Amino acid sequence: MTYLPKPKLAHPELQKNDLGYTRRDYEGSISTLCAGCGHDSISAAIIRACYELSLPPHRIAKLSGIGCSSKTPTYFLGNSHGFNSVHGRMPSVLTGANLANRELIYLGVSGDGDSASIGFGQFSHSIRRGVNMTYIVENNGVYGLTKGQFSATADRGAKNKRGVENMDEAIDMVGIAIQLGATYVARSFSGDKNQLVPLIKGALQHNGAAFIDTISPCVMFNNHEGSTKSYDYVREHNEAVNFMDVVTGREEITVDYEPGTTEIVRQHNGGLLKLRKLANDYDVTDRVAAMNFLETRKARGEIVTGLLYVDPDAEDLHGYLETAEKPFNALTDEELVPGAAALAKLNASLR
Amino acid sequence: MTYLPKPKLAHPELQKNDLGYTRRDYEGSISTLCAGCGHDSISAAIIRACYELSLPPHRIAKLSGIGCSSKTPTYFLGNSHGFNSVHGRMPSVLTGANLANRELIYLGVSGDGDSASIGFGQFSHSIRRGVNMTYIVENNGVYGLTKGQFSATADRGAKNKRGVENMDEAIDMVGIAIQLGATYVARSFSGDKNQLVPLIKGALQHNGAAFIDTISPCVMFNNHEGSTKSYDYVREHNEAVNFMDVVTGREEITVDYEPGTTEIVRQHNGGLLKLRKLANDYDVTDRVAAMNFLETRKARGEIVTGLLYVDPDAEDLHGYLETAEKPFNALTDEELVPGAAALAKLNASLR
Amino acid sequence: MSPQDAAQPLMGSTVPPIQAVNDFVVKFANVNGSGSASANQLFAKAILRMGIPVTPRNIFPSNIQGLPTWYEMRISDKGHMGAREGVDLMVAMNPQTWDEDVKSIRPGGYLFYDNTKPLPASKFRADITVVGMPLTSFTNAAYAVPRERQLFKNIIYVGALSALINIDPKVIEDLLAEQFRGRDKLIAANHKALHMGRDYALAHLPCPLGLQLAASDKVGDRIFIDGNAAAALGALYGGATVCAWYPITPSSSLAEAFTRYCERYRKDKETGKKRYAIVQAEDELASIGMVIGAGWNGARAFTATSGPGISLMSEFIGLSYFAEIPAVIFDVQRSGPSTGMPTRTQQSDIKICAYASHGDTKHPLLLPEDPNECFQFGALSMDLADRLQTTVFVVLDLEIGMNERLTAPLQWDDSRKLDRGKVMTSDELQAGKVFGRYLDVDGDAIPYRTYPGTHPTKGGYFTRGTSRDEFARYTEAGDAYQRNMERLLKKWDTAKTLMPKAVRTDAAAPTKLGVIYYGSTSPAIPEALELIAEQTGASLNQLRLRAFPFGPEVEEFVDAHDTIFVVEQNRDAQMRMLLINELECNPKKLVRVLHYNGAPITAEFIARGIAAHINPTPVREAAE
Amino acid sequence: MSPQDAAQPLMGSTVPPIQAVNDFVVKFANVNGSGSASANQLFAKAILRMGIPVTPRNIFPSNIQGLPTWYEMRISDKGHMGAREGVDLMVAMNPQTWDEDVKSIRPGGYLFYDNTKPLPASKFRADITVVGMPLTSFTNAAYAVPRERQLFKNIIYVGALSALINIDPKVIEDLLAEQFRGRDKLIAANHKALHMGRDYALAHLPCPLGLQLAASDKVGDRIFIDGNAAAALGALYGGATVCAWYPITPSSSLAEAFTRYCERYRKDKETGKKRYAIVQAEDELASIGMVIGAGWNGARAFTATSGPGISLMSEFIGLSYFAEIPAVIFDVQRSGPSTGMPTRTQQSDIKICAYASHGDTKHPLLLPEDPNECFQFGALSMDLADRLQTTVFVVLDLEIGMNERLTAPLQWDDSRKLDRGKVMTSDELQAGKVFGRYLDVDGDAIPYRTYPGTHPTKGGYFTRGTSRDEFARYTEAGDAYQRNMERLLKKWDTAKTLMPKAVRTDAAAPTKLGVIYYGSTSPAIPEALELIAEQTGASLNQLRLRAFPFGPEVEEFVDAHDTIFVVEQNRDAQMRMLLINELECNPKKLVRVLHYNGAPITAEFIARGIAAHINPTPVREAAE
Ligand SMILES: Cc1ncc(C[n+]2csc(CCOP(=O)(O)OP(=O)(O)O)c2C)c(N)n1
Ligand SMILES: Cc1ncc(C[n+]2csc(CCOP(=O)(O)OP(=O)(O)O)c2C)c(N)n1
Ligand code: SF4
Ligand code: SF4
Ligand SMILES: [Mg+2]
Ligand SMILES: [Mg+2]
Repeated sequence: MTYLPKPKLAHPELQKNDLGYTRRDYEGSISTLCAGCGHDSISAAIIRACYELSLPPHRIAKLSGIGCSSKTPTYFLGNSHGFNSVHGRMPSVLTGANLANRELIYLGVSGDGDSASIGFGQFSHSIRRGVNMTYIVENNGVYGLTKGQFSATADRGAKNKRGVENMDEAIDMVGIAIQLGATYVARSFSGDKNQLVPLIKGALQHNGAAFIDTISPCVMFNNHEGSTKSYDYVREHNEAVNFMDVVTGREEITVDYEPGTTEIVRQHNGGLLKLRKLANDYDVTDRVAAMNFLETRKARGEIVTGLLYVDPDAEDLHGYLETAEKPFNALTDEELVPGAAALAKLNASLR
Repeated sequence: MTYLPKPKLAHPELQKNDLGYTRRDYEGSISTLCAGCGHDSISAAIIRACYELSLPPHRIAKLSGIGCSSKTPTYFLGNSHGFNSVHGRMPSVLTGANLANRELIYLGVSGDGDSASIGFGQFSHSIRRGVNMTYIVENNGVYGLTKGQFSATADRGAKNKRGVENMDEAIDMVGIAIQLGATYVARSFSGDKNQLVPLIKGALQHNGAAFIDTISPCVMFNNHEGSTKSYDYVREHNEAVNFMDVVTGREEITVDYEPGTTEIVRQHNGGLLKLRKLANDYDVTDRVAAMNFLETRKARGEIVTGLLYVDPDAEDLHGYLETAEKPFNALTDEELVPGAAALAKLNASLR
Repeated sequence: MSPQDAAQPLMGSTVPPIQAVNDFVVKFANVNGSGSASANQLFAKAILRMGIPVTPRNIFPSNIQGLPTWYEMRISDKGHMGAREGVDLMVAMNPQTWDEDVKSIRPGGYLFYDNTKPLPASKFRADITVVGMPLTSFTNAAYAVPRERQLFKNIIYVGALSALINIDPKVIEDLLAEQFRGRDKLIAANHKALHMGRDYALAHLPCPLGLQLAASDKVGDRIFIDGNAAAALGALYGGATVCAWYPITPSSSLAEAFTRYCERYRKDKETGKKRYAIVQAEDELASIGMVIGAGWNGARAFTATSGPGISLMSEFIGLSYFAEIPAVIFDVQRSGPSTGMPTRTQQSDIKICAYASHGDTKHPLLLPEDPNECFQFGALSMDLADRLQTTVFVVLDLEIGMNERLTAPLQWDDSRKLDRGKVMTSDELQAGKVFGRYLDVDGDAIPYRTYPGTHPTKGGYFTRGTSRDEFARYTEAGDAYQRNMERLLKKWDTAKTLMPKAVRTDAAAPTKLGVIYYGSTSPAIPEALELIAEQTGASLNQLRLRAFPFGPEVEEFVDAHDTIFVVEQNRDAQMRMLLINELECNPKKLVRVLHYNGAPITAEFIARGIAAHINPTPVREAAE
Repeated sequence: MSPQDAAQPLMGSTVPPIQAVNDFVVKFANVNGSGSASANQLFAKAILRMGIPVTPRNIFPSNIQGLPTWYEMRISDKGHMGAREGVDLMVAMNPQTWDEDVKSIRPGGYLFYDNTKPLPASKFRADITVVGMPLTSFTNAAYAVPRERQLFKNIIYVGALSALINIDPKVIEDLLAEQFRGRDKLIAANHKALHMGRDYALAHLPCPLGLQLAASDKVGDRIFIDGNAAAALGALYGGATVCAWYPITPSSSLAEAFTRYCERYRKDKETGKKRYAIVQAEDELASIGMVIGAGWNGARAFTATSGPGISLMSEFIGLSYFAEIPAVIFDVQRSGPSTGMPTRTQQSDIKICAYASHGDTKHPLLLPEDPNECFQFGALSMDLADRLQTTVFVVLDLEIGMNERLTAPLQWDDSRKLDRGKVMTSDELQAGKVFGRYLDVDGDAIPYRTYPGTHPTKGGYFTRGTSRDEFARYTEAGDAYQRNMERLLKKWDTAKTLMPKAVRTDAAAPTKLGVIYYGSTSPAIPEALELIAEQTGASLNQLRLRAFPFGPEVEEFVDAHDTIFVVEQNRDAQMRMLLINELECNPKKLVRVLHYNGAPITAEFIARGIAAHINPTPVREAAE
């Protein structure tokens, strides 16, 4: 049962990105998830986003908890360091990793059980701290890996495969993320790659805590009638507020959009988010309004997707802590150790 | 350092409530908190609320975590069973206790460190489940017992005693409670007993998850200039949306209030909440509107207090689970054990 | 379709084919999620119905679909239920694992496979008998719908095998009829598929093989149930009303079985209301917290979990120990450390269960050997937790918990009363009985408790994880703290008198050699001792531990022997450590026999380990 | 005001008053939050400045204001630094604890108290010398502002005591001037209060008492620092850059000291930016998670916590063990189990630190005896964690961590290089060096790792808590799993060669008696051995453990002695258990001497325990 590395056939005709990497260079081992699992589509979207952004694969660190979703980092970015940690605790591990080397790009992948049930505390606190990361929850409303129990994002009244209803109030991860100060918040659907890929790209470019709730149906345990996380249900209730395009710094923006329908947001690092508005008057930079919009639509049974909130000038944890630019893991002994003389002085002050 | 039981002097002149108890019967041991600590005022408010509602003291179970706030159950309701559990885990212990005997009244007392930092997960999930309880957070923005570190409710930019600023986004417990489905949500101030006592009474009568965020200054570590949880700061920024009176079932309501200024809410168990509106058009039963109001006012720097949201027809966990009326801890062997005959049948089906 | 179509003809073996009746191992290699599980189970049940003991083991991956899974069946008229090394008949349905599957066949054994697609000769072995059947093409020819093809293919191979090793088809027919009771069309379709396979085999394959089944009477009145289900039933009979759990392999099916049995047995007949509450908590910290809250409030409560859950529960377990609150934890062990091998078995949580939490703590363990004892100990644990007012562990493992086993029928004595321990009632309080929550009034170091809400003015007390005096009043006085800690040690002595005794079985002749074992190692022991006797002539006295702390019988056994082999399924000899710690015996006489690769321990392994020590020829070391 | 105003006159003792120079115990009984702490500390420092060794201990409640607190000072020219039983001079400032305070005075001892309010004669003892001073009325007469009254009252009693036991007032003046440097008014005011108290005493009290101080030279170049601060400095010198912590007594001051020292020593001189990150996590699960994340990514990281935190970290500690990720945990132990006595000392986390987590796990421990070793081991722990790629514990306790101690000056060798363990570089990868994350290439069972982001195409690997092969590829193959577990055992053997050796001190004459101890028990041992020699004539060889796993010197020591006393501050003889488990020695020869009431162990206690065993007259048992 050793994972099979994906056969790396020489495809001389494969397109290369700005860094000279092909799509293959962003792939991982062959997935061992169920055929049709939403999570595999998200892996594909991550691969595409990283490829299109021309990120050097080895400069991305991918971290996860435990669950089918948390297994996926094995299936993309095979040259990146990965860390499949313990259940629900990816956020703290990612935070620590981020502190050790601020130069890498941190991608956290988790499940709804992993992040909303056991990991709700860590999810929440990592968001509050503004850890610079892209945090993707692959949200299927159930625990896939342990065979289909409800997770904390299952809607009240949703039915499991045996017809039993969930009675607990659902946690809306997007609502919580906005409340707790995430500075880039989106929701998407694993079945809509066109929406998802740019959202991931925007998140990867964001400086601060970027969160993407991705509804990702579990074909094995939560794709039936009565589920509110099935492909059919999500397609029916999906209401996108905007459609986004990510324009990297190099490209020029030619503003030829009709005013009022398109919004351009320039993020801290220079990346541009080009937003085609689908819902009128939705202002992605207005936190309070976004929350109210989401709650109102949720009450109507709509699943609002798209880029929901962004603070383009966000600060991140390193900014708050005022840490030096040089990665901690590269500091020399001289930079770390105050030395014998300092100690002698200190001794003197302790007498 | 054994706690001193409060001297129970015979005060024949002490007033008795409907059950024949005096205020003294609701008191506990002498407090060992700092003189002036907000938590002591909350204990006093709990004592008054229980006395005024004529609750039999021994039918209340009081539970807490660890912290100065969590110590307070020793200082009220001396005849009640109490449980000072472990840090941040009161909600689960209370949930289990509640399942074992649905007939008692469950009062959970916690701190902001206990419930918003280490216990944020348990706080959130107990709310989601609709556990029938009164959950009071004695919110001082710091860890009192460990000497003044910031807790997760400390506001971004608030300063500690040494002038160091908090950089993490604050958790607004009220906002979270409403989002997660609490069915009675209030905020109050330990310095305002007139507001607090009726809010506790309403919560004790509520059938479902009732949450009260009570700002409770720590005179030792968080009552200085620069703190946003000091007596002065809270007094200045306090904006009450309503003033409540609790009318027990026995009293008759004579509706002689001006329409539009007073609202009467009848809770499930017959208790009446009489609300004098201070903010125009604030509808305490409209969840989405309440959230929007709170967020809007928070953005303006106001601390909104009062009864913020109530669902008078709320269901509780026992309702969701469809449990029998009789407390589990009183079930007889006959009610519990299916017996030998059933087992013989079962054996037969397993061959 | 005729056998000539098969890509690979039948191949004879270069060594004499194994000849055995009612004593061999069949193993199915499948892909998980392919629906093979129920067909394989049907196969096992059919053999049982023929009166032949069979012990199946499910070996599955930590994923949901598409990875290798095996179903291994030990058939043994002698009643050997431990795992055995080597396979006699391999049903190789998974190309992914072909090589290792073929390798695992004993010389002279048999390989049954789908020869729809040709395989080069190098993929086979000369010393086995190969039986090819064009299963896929045969099934596809008969069924058009993909779903049917998948389902019936499994029944077809069951049919073929029934002919090859002589399973009574009537028995299978009956089982199918029971399974699909009321759905006659389905029954007929299944019967048809069964006979299609069977007829094909009879016509084209070398029926019967050297491996044969013959109706027997060795099953007796035993039932067939997995340990998790039996434990759940035990909890039910023990009066558990609150179950708070968090899903984790291999324990989830315990809570799920409890849910099923409660639905059946514990609803108020009149109102349909539940006399139980099952809460899927948000994590293990919450599930044990709920159990402790319920236990404090007088309900019997439990959780089921596995290693990672125990780690997370550690703080709460210490609270239960120190504040003396009843709780029951079913730990269904899997291979650690960390996430380890979540779908493999091991006995490696002994140490953490016995000593969980910081500070000075110890916890009682119950160690069932089979589903029957899972039931017994499941019920007993509830009494013990209330009696001892502490956390009691029932320590299973994946091997016992998730595999169906032949086990003695479950029994209940209707005159048995649930022992709720020392609870002071309202009447006793009213009558003026002195109540000190941590006061040892009976000399057994177990104090009385009251349920919250018992009496308006008496018996109320405050529970805390901090130090307090005999009347539950907070104190930081060192002497009060120490008195309490000493009482807890004394309570530990009381516990020794209440735990189930270890079971001793002596060899026919007196011997100074002994073997100590527990839990799922149990079925391999008798067979191992037979092998040892054969190989070395030595015989050993046996002691099966059923609980921790140990009773005096364990100390006696250790004292009475010169060399004692402690057989365990972990790396660090964890039970041996408890034996040495608690009994203060000389480590030198306790010899480790350790198996910990995640597979169930076998008689052969044990025998090798012990024999090498008794007769130190250059055999592999036990721990290797 | 004259002495006649005092409500209680001076009272002579019925037994001869104790006469002692530079060898007695003074204890202050105060109320916490009353500002007494700094006055008491001033008192201790003044004695030190006189060249007399003093060992203070803060005994404080688990609350913030209003409860009893004590400051006990052992003054010993001989250099005895362990706690001693009985008090020679009690400064009784807290009416709440009057009775127990008066009781704790040795016959012939002295009581200093505030006699502003009269107390009945029954509140005193005839066998002590009572010295009353109308402190409150005296202070109130001198100061009008309540805040000043509270502050200066403390300085006034320090002044009075300086006269009574002969502290050089100049020394106190200097200390006050240092403390309030630059605030001349405050200095003057303090000096005034000091002399007011002193003058009063000289005029009205029986100066000097039988307890006297005389300038000495026994302090030498030692420094005065608490273990937590020293450990934090050690972490700083060891190159720690990430500290993630959650407040808990008695460990908080370690993280707080690290914060202070980093501010001072670790900012980029030019930019003012921090070369460190300190995060107050939301709980212990998060703090250890962050440490592991940082360790994985190549930064040196640690957390500081106490027992409940270790319990909560158990799951993560198992991950660190199995996935081989460096981490350092400073466990400042307090009295368990559960919340226990959070402000009392104990050595009761040994078991959990050594074996934390489910499955087969073991973790290295460092066991400092004093602040100097806290510094050394704090730095060393960072090297060891990187070298061994696992969690290394530095196990302190409240006694060492939160009390200032005289200790050898901290030293650093500037030629020392931080040992970052086996890290494969980009160049090595580029040069084609084989990289297998879990491959034992050097025979010491320690594999190489790479930092994330090292090389574009080589050296990337996936870290997980599940089983995998030598190249970090996921596998559920039992043999790969077992190979890895065996390598971890072998790595444990490597660890034995890297840990600090135990320190052996032999008695003058050969003896078959030995004593083993560790950590904060250390200062009481020499004195205990003196007492034993006096009482029984016996002498013992000593072994001070400094680490787990044990090196061969520990085994040798155990082998070389017939009876070995294992002195510990816990109930269950936790270190003794590790000795037996790891060394496989016969438990019978290891005799428990256990102290666990939360107070620091005393030489008298140890001597009683050992003497009773050597010479079994009916003395109280050690464990009592
Ligand atoms: C501490 C702990 N508890 C329980 C488990 C068992 N477990 C593994 S995955 C999982 C749930 C995963 O659900 P989710 O995060 O939604 O991922 P999905 O499989 O649905 O993608 C659980 C409970 C575990 N591995 N560790
Ligand atoms: C597991 C654990 N970690 C840490 C502590 C230490 N601790 C005790 S109280 C407390 C914080 C309490 O803060 P809060 O809940 O806000 O209560 P307050 O004292 O402010 O009322 C902490 C961290 C503990 N007791 N247990
Ligand atoms: S069980 Fe569900 S979540 Fe897991 S791999 Fe299968 S479809 Fe995906
Ligand atoms: S420290 Fe703060 S919270 Fe604690 S008792 Fe004192 S004032 Fe109250
Ligand atoms: Mg999920
Ligand atoms: Mg607080």
